[in-house]
Amino acid sequence: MGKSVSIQSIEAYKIDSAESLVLLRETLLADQNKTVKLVNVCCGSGCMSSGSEQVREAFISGIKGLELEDEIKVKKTGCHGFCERGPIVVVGPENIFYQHVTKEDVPEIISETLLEDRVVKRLLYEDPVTGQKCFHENDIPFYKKQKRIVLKNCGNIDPTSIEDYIKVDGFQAFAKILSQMAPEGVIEEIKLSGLRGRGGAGFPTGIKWETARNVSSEEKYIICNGDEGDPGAFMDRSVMEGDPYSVIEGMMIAGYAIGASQGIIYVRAEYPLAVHHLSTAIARATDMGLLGHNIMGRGFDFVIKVVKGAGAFVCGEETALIASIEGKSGRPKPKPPFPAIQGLWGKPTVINNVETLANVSRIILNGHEWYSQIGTATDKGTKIFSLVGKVRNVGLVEVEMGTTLREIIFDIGGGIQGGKDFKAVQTGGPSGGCIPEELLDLPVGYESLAKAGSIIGSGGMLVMDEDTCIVNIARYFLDFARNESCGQCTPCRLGTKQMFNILQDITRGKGRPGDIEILLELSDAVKQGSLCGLGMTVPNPVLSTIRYFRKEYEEHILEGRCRALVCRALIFYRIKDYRCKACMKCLHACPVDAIVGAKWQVHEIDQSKCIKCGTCMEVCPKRFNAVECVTGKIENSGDKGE
Amino acid sequence: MNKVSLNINGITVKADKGATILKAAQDAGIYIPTLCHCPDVSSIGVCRLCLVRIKNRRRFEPACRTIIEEGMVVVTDDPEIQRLRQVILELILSDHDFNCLLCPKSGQCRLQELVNRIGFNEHRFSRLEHVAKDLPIDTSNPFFDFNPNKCVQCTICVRTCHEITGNDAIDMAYRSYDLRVSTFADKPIKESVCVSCGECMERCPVGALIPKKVEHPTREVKTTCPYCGVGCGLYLGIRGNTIVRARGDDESPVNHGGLCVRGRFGYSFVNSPDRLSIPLMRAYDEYAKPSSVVEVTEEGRPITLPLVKRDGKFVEITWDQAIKYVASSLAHYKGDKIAAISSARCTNEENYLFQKFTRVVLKTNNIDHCARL
Amino acid sequence: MAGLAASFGSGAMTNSINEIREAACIFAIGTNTTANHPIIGRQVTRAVQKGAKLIVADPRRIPLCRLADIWLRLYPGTDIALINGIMRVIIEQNLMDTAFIEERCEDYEAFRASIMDNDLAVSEKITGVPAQDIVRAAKMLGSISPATVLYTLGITEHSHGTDNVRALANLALLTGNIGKPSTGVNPLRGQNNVQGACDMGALPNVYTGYQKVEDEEARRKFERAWNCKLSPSNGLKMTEMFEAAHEGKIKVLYLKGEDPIVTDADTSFIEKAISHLELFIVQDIFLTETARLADVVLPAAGFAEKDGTFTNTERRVQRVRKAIEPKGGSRPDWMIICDIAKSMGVEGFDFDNAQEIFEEIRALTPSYAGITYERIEKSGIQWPCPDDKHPGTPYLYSERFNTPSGRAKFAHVSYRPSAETTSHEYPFILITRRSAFHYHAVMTHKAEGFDELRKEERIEIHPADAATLEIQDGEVIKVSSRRGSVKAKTKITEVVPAGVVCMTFNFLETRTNILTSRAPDPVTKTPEFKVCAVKIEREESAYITKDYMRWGTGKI
Amino acid sequence: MDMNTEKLNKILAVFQGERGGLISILQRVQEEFGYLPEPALSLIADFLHLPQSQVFSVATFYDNFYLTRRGDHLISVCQGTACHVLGARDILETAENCLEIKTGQTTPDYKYSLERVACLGSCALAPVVLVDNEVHSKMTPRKVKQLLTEDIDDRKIQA
Repeated sequence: MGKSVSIQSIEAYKIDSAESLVLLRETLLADQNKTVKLVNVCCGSGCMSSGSEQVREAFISGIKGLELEDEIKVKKTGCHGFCERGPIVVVGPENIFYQHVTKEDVPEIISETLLEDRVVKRLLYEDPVTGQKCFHENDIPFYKKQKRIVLKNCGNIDPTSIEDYIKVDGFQAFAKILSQMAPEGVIEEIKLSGLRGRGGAGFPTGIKWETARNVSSEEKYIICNGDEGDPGAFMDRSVMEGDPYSVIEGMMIAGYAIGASQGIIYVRAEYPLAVHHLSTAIARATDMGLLGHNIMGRGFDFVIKVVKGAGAFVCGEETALIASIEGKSGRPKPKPPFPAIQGLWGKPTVINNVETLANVSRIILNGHEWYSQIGTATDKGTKIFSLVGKVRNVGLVEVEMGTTLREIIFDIGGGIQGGKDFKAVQTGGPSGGCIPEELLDLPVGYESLAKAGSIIGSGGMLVMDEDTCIVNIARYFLDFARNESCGQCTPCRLGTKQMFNILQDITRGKGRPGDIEILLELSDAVKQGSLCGLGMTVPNPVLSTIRYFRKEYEEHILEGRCRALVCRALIFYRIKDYRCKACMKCLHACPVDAIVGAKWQVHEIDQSKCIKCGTCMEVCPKRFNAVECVTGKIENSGDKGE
Repeated sequence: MNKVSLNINGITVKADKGATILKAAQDAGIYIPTLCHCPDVSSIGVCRLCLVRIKNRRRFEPACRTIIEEGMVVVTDDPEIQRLRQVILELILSDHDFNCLLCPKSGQCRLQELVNRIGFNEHRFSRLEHVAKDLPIDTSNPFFDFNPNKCVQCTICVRTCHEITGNDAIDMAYRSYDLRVSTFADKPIKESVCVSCGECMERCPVGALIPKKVEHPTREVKTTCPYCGVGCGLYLGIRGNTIVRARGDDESPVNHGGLCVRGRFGYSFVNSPDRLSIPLMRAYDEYAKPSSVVEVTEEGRPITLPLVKRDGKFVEITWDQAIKYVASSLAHYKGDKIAAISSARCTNEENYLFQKFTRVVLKTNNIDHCARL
Repeated sequence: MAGLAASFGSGAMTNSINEIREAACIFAIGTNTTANHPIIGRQVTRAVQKGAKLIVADPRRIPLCRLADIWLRLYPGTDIALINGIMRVIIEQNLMDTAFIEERCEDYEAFRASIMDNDLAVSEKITGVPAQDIVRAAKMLGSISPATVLYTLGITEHSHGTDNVRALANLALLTGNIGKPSTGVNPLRGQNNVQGACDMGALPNVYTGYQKVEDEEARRKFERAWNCKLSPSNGLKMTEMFEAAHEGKIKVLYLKGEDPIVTDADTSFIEKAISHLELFIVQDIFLTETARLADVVLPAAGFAEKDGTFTNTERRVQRVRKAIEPKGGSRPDWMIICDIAKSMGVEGFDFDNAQEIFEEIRALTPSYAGITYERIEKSGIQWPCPDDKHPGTPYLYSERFNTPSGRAKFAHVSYRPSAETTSHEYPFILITRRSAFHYHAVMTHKAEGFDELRKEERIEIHPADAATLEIQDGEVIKVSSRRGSVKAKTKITEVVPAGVVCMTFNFLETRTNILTSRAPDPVTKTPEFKVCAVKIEREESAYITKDYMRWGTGKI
Repeated sequence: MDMNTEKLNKILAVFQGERGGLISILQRVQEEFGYLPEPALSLIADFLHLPQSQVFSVATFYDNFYLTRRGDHLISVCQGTACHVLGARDILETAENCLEIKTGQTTPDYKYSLERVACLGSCALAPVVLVDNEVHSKMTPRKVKQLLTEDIDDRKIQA
C-alpha cells in the first residue's frame, strides 16, 4: 500500500476519489492504534451544563502537568444520552464509564485509572435494583436494552472531527453510492429498507424521495429539519451535536438520490452548540472536498448551509419551515402542492428529519436486508426516545421498533423515581397522547401508538407518576398549542384558546358539568377543521386524557379534587398542630409571609395569603413532617396562585 | 373550455376545468358558507367554513381551494359538517365584538349572514370565553376606520393590499390568538404607506374596515372618473341631489371595479360649498371707468371693463348679464388678438365646441390646452 | 405627443391598459405610476407578481422600485443618454428584431450609425447609472417580449421632451415591441380628458382627429361643415399665448377649466402676462388662483352634473353622465359656449344636448366615426373606430404606421443637457412631482379628507445634503431658483439622490412653479418642469402662511 | 434612537444578493443591537425590496425577535414538558417575583429580561433556567431566588 498520507498533512488533505477516502481512513486507523489511552469527556449540552468543560480542562492540565500529552489524549465527545448522570467521562483503553464527574475528581481519575489502571469505584454507576457497580456503558441497564444505530457514534467520537467520523466508516456509504449505485438504486434501497420519517408523521422516506426525483427541475433542495420543537424532546439535538457528519452524509446521499445540489439544515436557535458543530462539520467537509463541486470526481455537486430558526414551533411543519427559510412568517400552506413537488422557492424539496437522515448512511452501508430485520413487520429500524419526567433514568434511548413501553420505562428507565406509582406516559409531545398503565405492553410503532390515541411523534416520552395531574398536563399542552398556533386558521387559533380556557377553569376549580363534552366537541373541530398538521394533532393530549382518565376530569369538575395535589386552587397546605415543633423554618422560608406563629408557638398558615408554593412542606424537617397538602372543597380556599 | 362533471350533494354538476368546488357549487346554486373567500383575490382557505366532504379523501377539504376532478363526489352539508361549521362559527363569534346594533355593517355583514345560514349551539357558545379585545380603533385615515375588535382575521384586506394594489401597507402580524392585521410597526394607517384607496374597506366582510361616512344612496349613476387619464368606470351613489358614495364599475374594461383614493373618495368637491354658483364680474371705482366699454349696471353700481387698473372686487351678476357682456366684449376684438385655452378636464363635446367657437366665432386658431399635464 | 407622431404617425398610447398585465417585460421611465395612475400601477404590480420583469428608470426611489428587477437611477434629464446606451448594447449584442426592422421601419442604417456613436462609458458618466446595469436592462429589453414602455411627464416635461419620446419610440422599434399586444410606447395621460381635448382639436394646429389646419383639404371640409371661412395658419401654443399677452399682442384670453397660475411653470411671468390683458374671461367650477385675476368668471358645472364623453389615455371614448343637478347657478360648459355664440348671432351652436354635439363630432372625425352614444352605453370604444360595425382598436399599428410610407421612422436623437443646469450658486436640481393624494387642480383640496392625508409641501432632500446644509427634518427652508423663491418644510429621505431635491406643486402656500423654468421643448413648447436649478437656504423666520384653505374659495 | 446606521449597513452588506435572508439578517441585527429597532426594520425592508409590513410581520411572528430594548441579562425559564412536570411553573413565578416583572418584560433598569422558552432540550436536567447562555439545572424556587437575588454582574466578575 502506497501510503502517501502522513498525519501532518491531513489538514490539507483532499478527498478527490473513493480511493483517497479509503486511504485516509486506513492511515487514520493505523495512527489510532498508536495512541495508548483515551479520555472521552462528554461535551454534549447536558454534560456541559453540569460542568464537563471544566472537567475536560482539568484533565488537560492534569495530564500536561505530568507531561503525558503524547500517551493520553483527551477528547470531547457528543452526548451519551444519559445526561442526567453527567458529566460523563469514559476512560480508555478499558472504557470505564464514570458518571457525575467533577473537576475535583479528575486528579484521582488520572492517578488511579490512567496511571495505575485502577477503577475509581465511587464514580461508577450503581444498579439501583441489584446494587451492583457497572464498569462499562454496556453493563448499565439503561444501555442494555437499547439498540444504538443512529446514536452509535454519539459519545464515541469527537463530533467536530472529520477524521474521527471517517475512522468509524464515515462517508463510506456516500462513496459507495457514488461509485456503485444509480440514484434510482439508492431510492430503491431506502424504499426496501422500510425507513419512515422520524419526524412524526412516519411517511415512507423512499417514496418522498422518489416523488421529488420524478419532478424534473434544474433546482432541487434537501432540507434537514432540525427544528426540534416538541418540548421534552432532544434526540435531534444530540445527533446534530454529537454526530453532525452522519446528518451531512445522509443529506448528501439524499441529494444524490433526488438530484439536488443544495442542502439546508434548519436548526432551532435554542441549539447553539448544534449550529456550531454542524457549521464546523460543513466547513471541514468542504475543505476536504466532500462538499462542493464534482465531489470525488464523480460529477456530483452538493453544498449545505445552516439556517437558524427564530423561535416558532410551527416551523417544524414542512410548509412553514419552507416559508421560514424563504424569510417569511412560518405559516403553513395548504397541501397540495406537496413540497416534494413544489417546495422551497417553488422547487421540488425533500424535507427529512435529523434522525431519518442519520439512518440513511447506516442503511446504505449495511444494506436494506440488515435494516429491515430490525424492528417489526410494519415498523423497521430503531427509534430514539427522550425519556423524561418521573422516570429514574432520564435520557436518550434508542430502541428497536416494537419494544414495549414497559421495557422502555421500567427496564431502561429503571421505573419511577422515589418508588411512586406509574400513572401514564405521554408520547409525541403536543401532538401526542397519554397512554395509561393498562397499555404499557404496547409495542412502539407508528400504527400501534396511533391506535392508542397517541403518536410516536418526534420521540418525546414523558413519564408521569401519581403526583402528576392529568388535567394539568392537558392544560399544559394546550397552553403550548395556543401559543404556538400560527393563528391563520380559525379552529386552531381560537379553538385551542377556548380549550385552554376550559382546561384552565377546570384546574382552577371553575369547571362546569358538561365541560368534558364541550372539550370533546372543540377537539373534534380543531382536529377536523385545522389547516395543517399542527392543528390536526394538538387536541390529542386532551382527547387521550379524557379517554383514559375521564375520572380525574370529573373529580376536578364535580368534586373540586385534584388527587395529584397539583392544581393549586383545589389544594391547600396546612400545618398539623400536633406535629409542629414551632421551629420557625417554614415561617422564615415562606415567600409571602403567610405563616403565623412564633418560637414556641405552633405555626399556622393564613390561607388568604398562601400561594401554595409548597416551600413550607419542603423545608419542614422530615422528622416532624408537620405540613400536609390536601385536596377537596374546603372553606377558606383563597382563589390564589396559578 | 373543457368541462368537468362531478357530483355535488347527489346532483350532477358540470363546471369548467380548473374551477374550484366552491365555484362549481355556487354556479349550480348550491350554498357553501365562506368567510375568507373573496373572488377578487387568491383563496387561502383559512376560515375553514367551506370545508366539504369528498369521497375517498381522508379529511374535509376547503371548497374554495380544491379543484374539481372528473367524477368527484362531494357532500357540502351533513350533520357532521354542520356541527363542525357551527363550532367554527361559534369560535369566530366568541372573538368578535358583535355589538350589531351599533355596527354600520349590520345588514351587510357576512357574519350575520353566516349565523342565519349555519346557526349555532347556544349552550356551547355560552361556555366559550368572550373577552372584549378592547384594541384601539384606528381612526387616523380620513376616509375609513379600522376596528380590530371586529376583525375576523380573514386576511382579505391583506391579500387585497398585496394582490390588487401591490401596495403592501398591511400584513398579518404577530401570531396565535394575537394574530392581527397591522401596518408596519403598528403605526396608525395614516402614517403607513397606505394610499387610502379603500379597496380593503370595500372587501371587508365584517365591520372591521368601514367608511367614515355611511350614507346609503337611493340611486346610482354610471359614469367615468374625472381625475386622471385612466378613465375608470364608476358608479356615483346619489341621495337627493348629493353624491354620497362612489364605487368602481365591475364591468369597466379599464378598472374592473377598482378605484384609487381620488376616484373613490374624491367626489365630494362637487358638493363643496366653495363652488362658484353665480357669474362674477370685477367692479371698479367710478373714476377709473374707461370710456369705450359696455356697461352693465346692477343696483346702481358701475361695472366696467378696466383698461389699466385691476384692483377691483368681484360682484355677482346674472347669467343674462354675463352672457351679454362676454358676447359684446368679444365682438370688439378680432382674430389674432384673442386666444382661448380649453380644458383637459371638460368633455369631448365641450372641447369640440370650444375649438369650434374659437375658430368659427373668434376667427383664430389660437386654441390650446394643457396637453402636457 | 409630437414625438410619437413623428415616429409612428399619431400620438397616443399605442396599446391598452389591460395589456400591461400580460407583458413579459415592462420599462417604466419617468412615471411614478402607483401614485399618479394607481389603477395602471396595479396592472404593473400584477404583471410582476405573475413573473414579468420590471425595469424602472427614475431619479427618485419611487414605490415601483421595490418591485423592479432593475432600477436605473439616472440623473434628472439624462434619459436620452440612458436609452441610447441601452440601444447600443442591444445592437452590439445583436438582440434587435431584425425582421421587424426590415419589414416595418425605415432609416435604420443611419440610426444605427448614430447609436453606435454612443459610448457606454459616456452614458454611464452622463446618467450616473452603472454600465453593468445598462447592459442588464438592455439584455432584458432585447430578449424578453412582449415588452412595453410606460412613461409620463418625467419624459415629456423637459426641454428635450420630444426627443425623449422619440428615443423611446426607437427602442420599441428596435426590439419589435410595437403593433402587438402588450407592447408599445405608452404615455399615461395625466388629466382625465387630455386625450379627448387633443382628439377634439383643442390644439392650435389641428382640427378634430388630428386633421391639420394647414391641410387645405381638411380645412375645406371644416369650412363646409361649419359654414364659414377658417384661418389657414396655425395658432399659438399656450406658452406662446402668454408670451404674446406679455408683449401686448394678445388682448383677450378666454380660459376654461385651467389654473395656469398654479400649474404652469414660472408663475410670476404668467401673472404678469395676464395683467397685460384687456379682457380675461375664466370659466371654472372654483374661484381658482387664476380666476381671481379674471374680469369675468363664469361658473361651470362639474363632471357629475352634465352629460358627455371623456377619452381616456388608451383612446377609449367613455360616457360621462349627469348624476345631479348643477350646484347653484352653474351651467355645463357646452351650454355657456352655445349661449355666448348665439348671443353673438353665430349659427351652428344650436344644440339641445351633448349627444347632438357628439353626432357632429363623429361626422367630422374619421377615427370617431363609428362611435355612438348607444354603442358606448355599457363600456367605451377605443378609436380608431371608422364605422359603426368596427369594434375599436385596442392596439395601434398592427398592420401599418400612420406615416406616408406606412413604415415607422427611426429618428436620430442625441443627448443634450437640460436647458437649465446647476451652478455654484444654484447647486441643486429640483424635480417636481404630484402627490399621490392630490391632483393638479383644486379638486382634492375641495374634497373632504385629502388635506388630512397630505396637508403641506415637504421638499425631499437627501440626508447627506441635509447634513451639509445642517438642516433638520421638518425644518422650514427657503428654496430659490433664478426666478424666485418659496418656502417649504423639509423631508429628509433617501428617496431622492444627493444633489437632487423634489417638490410637488399641490400646495398653494408653497407655489413650486414660481421656481420652475419656462425653457420649452422646441416642438411641443412644453416647459421644463422636471429640471431646474435651485439653492437651499435655512430660513430663520421658519413660518409658512397657511392659506391653502383659501384655495378656490368664493371668498376674497 | 440608539441605532448605528453604519453598523447596520455593514451587516447588510454581508447579505448582498442572498435569497430569503430576512430572518438571518434580523438575527444578526438583533445580535448587534440587542433588539430590532424600528428604523433598522425599515432599512432592512428597503435593502431586501420587501414591504415594510412584511418585515414587521416576520419580526413579530417569531419568539426570538424583540422590538424593544432588552435587559443586559436574559433569564429564560424552560417550560418544556420535563421541566413542567418537575415544577417549571413555580420556577417562573418565583423569577417573576424576584425580578418584580412579568414574563416577557424587562426590569426598569434594563438589567434583566425574563422569558419563557418552550424547551431547551436539557430535559434530563429539568427544570432548567438559562441565564444568558449558561444552563442552571435541577432548579427549585429556592435556588432561583438565590440565583436572582445575587447580582449576576458581580458573580460574573468573581467567576
